[in-house]
Amino acid sequence: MNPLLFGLFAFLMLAFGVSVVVNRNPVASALSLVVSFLCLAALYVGLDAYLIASVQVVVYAGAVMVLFLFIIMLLDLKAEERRKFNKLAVGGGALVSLAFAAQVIGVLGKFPKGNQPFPTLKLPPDETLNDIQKVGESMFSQHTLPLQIVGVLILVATIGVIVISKRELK
Amino acid sequence: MTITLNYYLLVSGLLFAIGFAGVLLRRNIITIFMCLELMLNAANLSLVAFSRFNVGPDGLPNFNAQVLVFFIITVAAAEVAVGLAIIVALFRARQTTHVEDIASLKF
Amino acid sequence: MSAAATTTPVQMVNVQIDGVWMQFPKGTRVIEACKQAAKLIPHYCYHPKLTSPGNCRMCLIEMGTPKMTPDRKPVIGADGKPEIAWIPRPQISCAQDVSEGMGVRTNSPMVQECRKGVMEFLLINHPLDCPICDQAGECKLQEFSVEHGNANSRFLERKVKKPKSVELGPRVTLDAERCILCTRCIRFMQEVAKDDVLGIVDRGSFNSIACHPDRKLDHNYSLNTVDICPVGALTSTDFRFKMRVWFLKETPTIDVNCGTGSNITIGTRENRIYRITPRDNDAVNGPWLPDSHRLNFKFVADPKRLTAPEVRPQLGESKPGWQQAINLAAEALKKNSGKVAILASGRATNEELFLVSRLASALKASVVDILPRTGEADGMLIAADRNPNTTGAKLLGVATGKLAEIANGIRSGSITALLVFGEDATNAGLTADDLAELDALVAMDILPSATTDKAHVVLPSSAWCEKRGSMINLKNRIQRLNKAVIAPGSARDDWEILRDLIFAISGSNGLHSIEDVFKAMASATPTLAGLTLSRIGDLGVDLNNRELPSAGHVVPPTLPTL
Amino acid sequence: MAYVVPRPELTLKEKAYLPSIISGLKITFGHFKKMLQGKTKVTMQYPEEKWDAELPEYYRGAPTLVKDDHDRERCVACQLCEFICPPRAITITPEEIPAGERFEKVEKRPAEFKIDMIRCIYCGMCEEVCPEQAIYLRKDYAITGITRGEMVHDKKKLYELGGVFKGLVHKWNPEK
Amino acid sequence: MDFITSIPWALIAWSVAKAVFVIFLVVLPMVSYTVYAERRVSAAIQDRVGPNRTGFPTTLLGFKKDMQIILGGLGQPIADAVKFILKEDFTPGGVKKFYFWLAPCLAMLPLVSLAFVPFGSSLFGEKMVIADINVSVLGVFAVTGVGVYAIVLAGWASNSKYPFLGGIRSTSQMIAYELSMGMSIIPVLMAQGTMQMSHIVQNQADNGWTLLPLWGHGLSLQSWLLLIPFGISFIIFAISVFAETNRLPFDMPESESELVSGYHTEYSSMKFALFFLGEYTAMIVGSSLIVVFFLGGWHMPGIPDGDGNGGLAILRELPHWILGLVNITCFFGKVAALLVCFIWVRWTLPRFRFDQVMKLGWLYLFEIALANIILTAAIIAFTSK
Repeated sequence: MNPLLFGLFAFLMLAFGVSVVVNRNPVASALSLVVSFLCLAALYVGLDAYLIASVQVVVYAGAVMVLFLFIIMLLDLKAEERRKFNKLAVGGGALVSLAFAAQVIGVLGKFPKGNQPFPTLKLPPDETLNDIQKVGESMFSQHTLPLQIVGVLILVATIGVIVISKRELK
Repeated sequence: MTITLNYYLLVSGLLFAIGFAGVLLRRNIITIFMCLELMLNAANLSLVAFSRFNVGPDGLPNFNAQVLVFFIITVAAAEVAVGLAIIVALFRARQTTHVEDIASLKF
Repeated sequence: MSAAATTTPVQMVNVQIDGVWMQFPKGTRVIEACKQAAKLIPHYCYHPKLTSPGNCRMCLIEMGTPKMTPDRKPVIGADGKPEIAWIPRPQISCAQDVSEGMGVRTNSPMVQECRKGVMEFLLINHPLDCPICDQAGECKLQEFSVEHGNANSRFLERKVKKPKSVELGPRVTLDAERCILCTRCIRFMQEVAKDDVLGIVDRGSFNSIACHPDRKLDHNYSLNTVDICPVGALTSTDFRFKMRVWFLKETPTIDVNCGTGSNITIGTRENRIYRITPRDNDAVNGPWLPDSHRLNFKFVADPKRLTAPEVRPQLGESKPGWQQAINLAAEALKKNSGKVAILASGRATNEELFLVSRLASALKASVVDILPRTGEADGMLIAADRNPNTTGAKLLGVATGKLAEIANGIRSGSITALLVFGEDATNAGLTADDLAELDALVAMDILPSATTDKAHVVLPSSAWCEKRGSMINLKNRIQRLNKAVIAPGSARDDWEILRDLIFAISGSNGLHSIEDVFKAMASATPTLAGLTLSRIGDLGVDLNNRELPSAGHVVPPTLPTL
Repeated sequence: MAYVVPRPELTLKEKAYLPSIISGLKITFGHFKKMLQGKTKVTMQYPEEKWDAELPEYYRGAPTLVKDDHDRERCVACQLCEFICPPRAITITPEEIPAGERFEKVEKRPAEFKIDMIRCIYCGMCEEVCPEQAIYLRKDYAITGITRGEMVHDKKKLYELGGVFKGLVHKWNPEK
Repeated sequence: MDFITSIPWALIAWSVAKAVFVIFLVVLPMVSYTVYAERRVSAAIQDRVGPNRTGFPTTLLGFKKDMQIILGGLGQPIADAVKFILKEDFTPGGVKKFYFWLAPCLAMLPLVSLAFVPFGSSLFGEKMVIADINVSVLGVFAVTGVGVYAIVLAGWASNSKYPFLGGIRSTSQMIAYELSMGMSIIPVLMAQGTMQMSHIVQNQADNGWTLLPLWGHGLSLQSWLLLIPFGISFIIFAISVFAETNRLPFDMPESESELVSGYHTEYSSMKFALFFLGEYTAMIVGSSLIVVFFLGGWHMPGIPDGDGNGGLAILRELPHWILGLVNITCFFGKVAALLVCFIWVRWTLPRFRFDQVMKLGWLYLFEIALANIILTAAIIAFTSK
């Protein structure tokens, strides 16, 4: 991936990620998250994962975040903006996160494989990478059982949501 | 200057740290939930990066990692649906989405 | 109520009105009795404050006396009440007193027939110029014609032409065609104004109201004839053709031209005053009002009115906002604390004077007084004291009689700052040079004067009809002023200006509305204890023999001192 | 009294909804086709074609003031129209006719008479209420202007639009 | 600085040029003339005339009459645009300003999804699609899915009851119908075996349209059996497109009579125009998708593509750029025909009630689409060797 584009999208993604955390207004948080996810999708494209990028946008930006926004608006959270941050929690949380980031950097410094440049792909001439087909093949042959389990999980989740959101639990 | 795997892992780690920080210091359930999503996506980014940098003998990326990402996204979507339903139910009962206001186990 | 009601114990008589037996004091006129029984009888010539000539015939009723047995005993009917022998012809109710066992029918077929006939006669020569008549809308002829008259005229002959637009006097115009010859105006001039200039001339169909030759209707109460004229025959030259009465918004308030405090109604439309009419209050002015007071409202709409605060250049700020002007004034006054004199006005309301006294104590003012204003009393409604609120000023300790000390103080240098409130200081023995000597001169007024010309800070305030408040008249009656129009430009209510001045000088005082000021004043002044602005009511409260608040009455808590 | 409208029993065809959609589409297409073929023609091409000649007697256009056969303003500024006007479009400033003028006997006339045509709703109540038969709704309907000020008709404009209206108002006849 | 030089500037420039060409010379005029067509067609359906006299404003230069251009009224969209730009653009007090401005910008987002749509075969050897990627179908859905933010934000940022209700309704409606839309297209993708739109169109050109399998491999039992699920897919997809574009009978978010035109109540001037244009852009995108998936894209039986393949032998002799242009014309001709159908339906049907809309989406279309996938799978499994 081009370093310029990588830098741009990585920076935007992290910046909007920070904005998710620091924004008091939940709607602003949610929209920042959407932008962050879109940048993430761009990074996926840079990694030649077109399918994952599309699914990221369709599922996260198109469905999950709309759902978030929908709920935030429905609940009408006005009190949140007036709340004061707990200074101790802020300090502690920031400290733990910084420690974690430092650790990541430290570990990565000792990870020799991490310094390899982009490996080139060997593709037949006149053909682009058909990742959909490959992912599909992998999913439906090697990972059939997990796929089934995920299917059942979604069914359970659907039923669960319907039960939870019924007004009176009987 | 070339982009190596470490760059991706670093960005992924930072994104995770940001999400983690959000979970620790925000008190609004919905924001916490969003930060969780952020963390999941950080993991996804590492996975996709690993996939791309692990080119197999056939000259193609290792798609197993991408399948895993696919599963993660699916599970995350299901989790969001259930989680938001719970939040709505909670809000109906308590009129708040603030974790500090929800201290009792049973209501 | 009849006038004799209060003195001797009155004898009550039983009267049957439209089948209902009621009791009235002896001497009550039948028309008044019916009015008290909520049976309004149409009338033109009758006026409760004038004699009854009985010439309009509109108040005809059917009347009866007790039926008598041959031995002069009343016949008692089946219901235990005396039976009534009805007189076969109608009687006028205005010239008839009630008597024992009398019966009255105010709405019988005969009465209705009579009224219809009378209306038809009255309208024979009446022109159909309601569209231009100023009385239209409050015209008794219109009203009763609708209620009792015919829809169509049967009169085919030519109407009698009489003089129109006759100048009876400087303020009254006559339209003889519209006159129904009720003679209310003649009787008013004879009996109330005691200036017998009006009369009826010519005969028959041609008789009409006229002035005595060589005389004019120029009495100072002449406009009251316009008020009592039931039709549009007499009209006010000042108000003539200016505005239709149904557009006027009526605000009940009081007159401020003299200490009497006559009750008036101000007619306004779109923030402009069109006329002032008396408002009935037997304890003050009855239904009358002198012309000089009635027409003294033109200055309110004067184009020279002060509309924005001004500051003399040496204090900076050529076009200050209110806050700046007040701050500058407060600063200038504070600098001269202890050497301040306040010239207040007897035209100010109690609330304003109360705030003036507070301001005086905040500034440690050495002299506070009002400017006395005297004229000639006319023996009727105009008092010699032309300040409407001298009593209030005395009550609140603002009128001290130390006016002369101001001029002396300035000349001797013991007074270096002067606050002039609604007056021209040059009328108080001060010269323009004296004013120029002052360190600080703050003037509040509505029109420019010699004082505002010299003042360092000019604060435009509101005229009497632009504000609310209370005043106490010479008979010790507290009455309310109401707001009829809005002050021009950015001029503000006087009490607000004073409140802000006090605020700028000595900090918050918790006064947010005129009601708050009245409350604070009432709790600081025993005479006013228990009163509020709304309890004063439209007719005022007599402070002489007022029922003091009962034991359970909660006195409003005293506000923190300023 | 409450009356419950019974819901009609739907046949399967109606429940399926699509056949009804198709029949609806057929109807609209029929209109579309006829219009294209020029078979329907109800629209009037306004500035070229006008309806002026066929305006009914009772048409209510712009309100105007009229003069009588002696060139006298009929309006006496009674302000009844100002009072009745529902959108308060009328503003009248009355004045006394000075002595010595031809119609001095009438005594009163409007010094200014303004109708704000932006406000006017052409209800005709002013015409109905006028005791002097001075205000009439005429057949002008294209009242246009570029500024708001232009849309306020003053006395001059109102008389220009209204013109002379013959017929006697009895009151001002000196013989009667 | 190798990473700057490594950027394929030429490719970017060329893509931008294509995008600009498509957006400004094709789509935007198409959008504005769709609005015009809507007005004329609706007028004709209601026995009226519609805008028929906007011409060159010669009256401004002092002439008696405006000059009519060919068919009177064709200048209407231009006049509308001028009017929208010149109108006062006010922002009501109390709105959340940033989002209030952001929303109309997002409303034009559907335009982006046109980048994935192949609108012609090839012209001068250049493929007539801006971004020919292997997941272009998913890409289109991704972009249209993000389009809902415009309405949600507009409704929320207006800080007013009715726009908010409109926004909420729209969100739920769009989520509901996006599902059935995506599900309904799966049978077509299953049969075509690709997610790349240009391939889907090429397949149809070679083997018969999805709904018209009359040549190539299309003349097989499988294709004919598959017509059943494809027909169902087509109907569901078309209905979902109506719902996604908020067109009648599904214009819940607007509902003039109940919600005072819903989410854009507080908008005026150009900001309002963007919503308006966004709706028509979405319509064009929807029609393009129907054309690509079901009606053979740019292909017309008998006409060769831009490289001179297929079609009638005589026509292959023509210069290839003419063929390329004809292909583009065919595509937009089909889209235009569908747009007229959109308009036609709008002026025929009354609006659904909101509960009916949701019921139709969740209870019928979604389930039928799911069953349809299984049916397709069964047909493919049992008929292929």
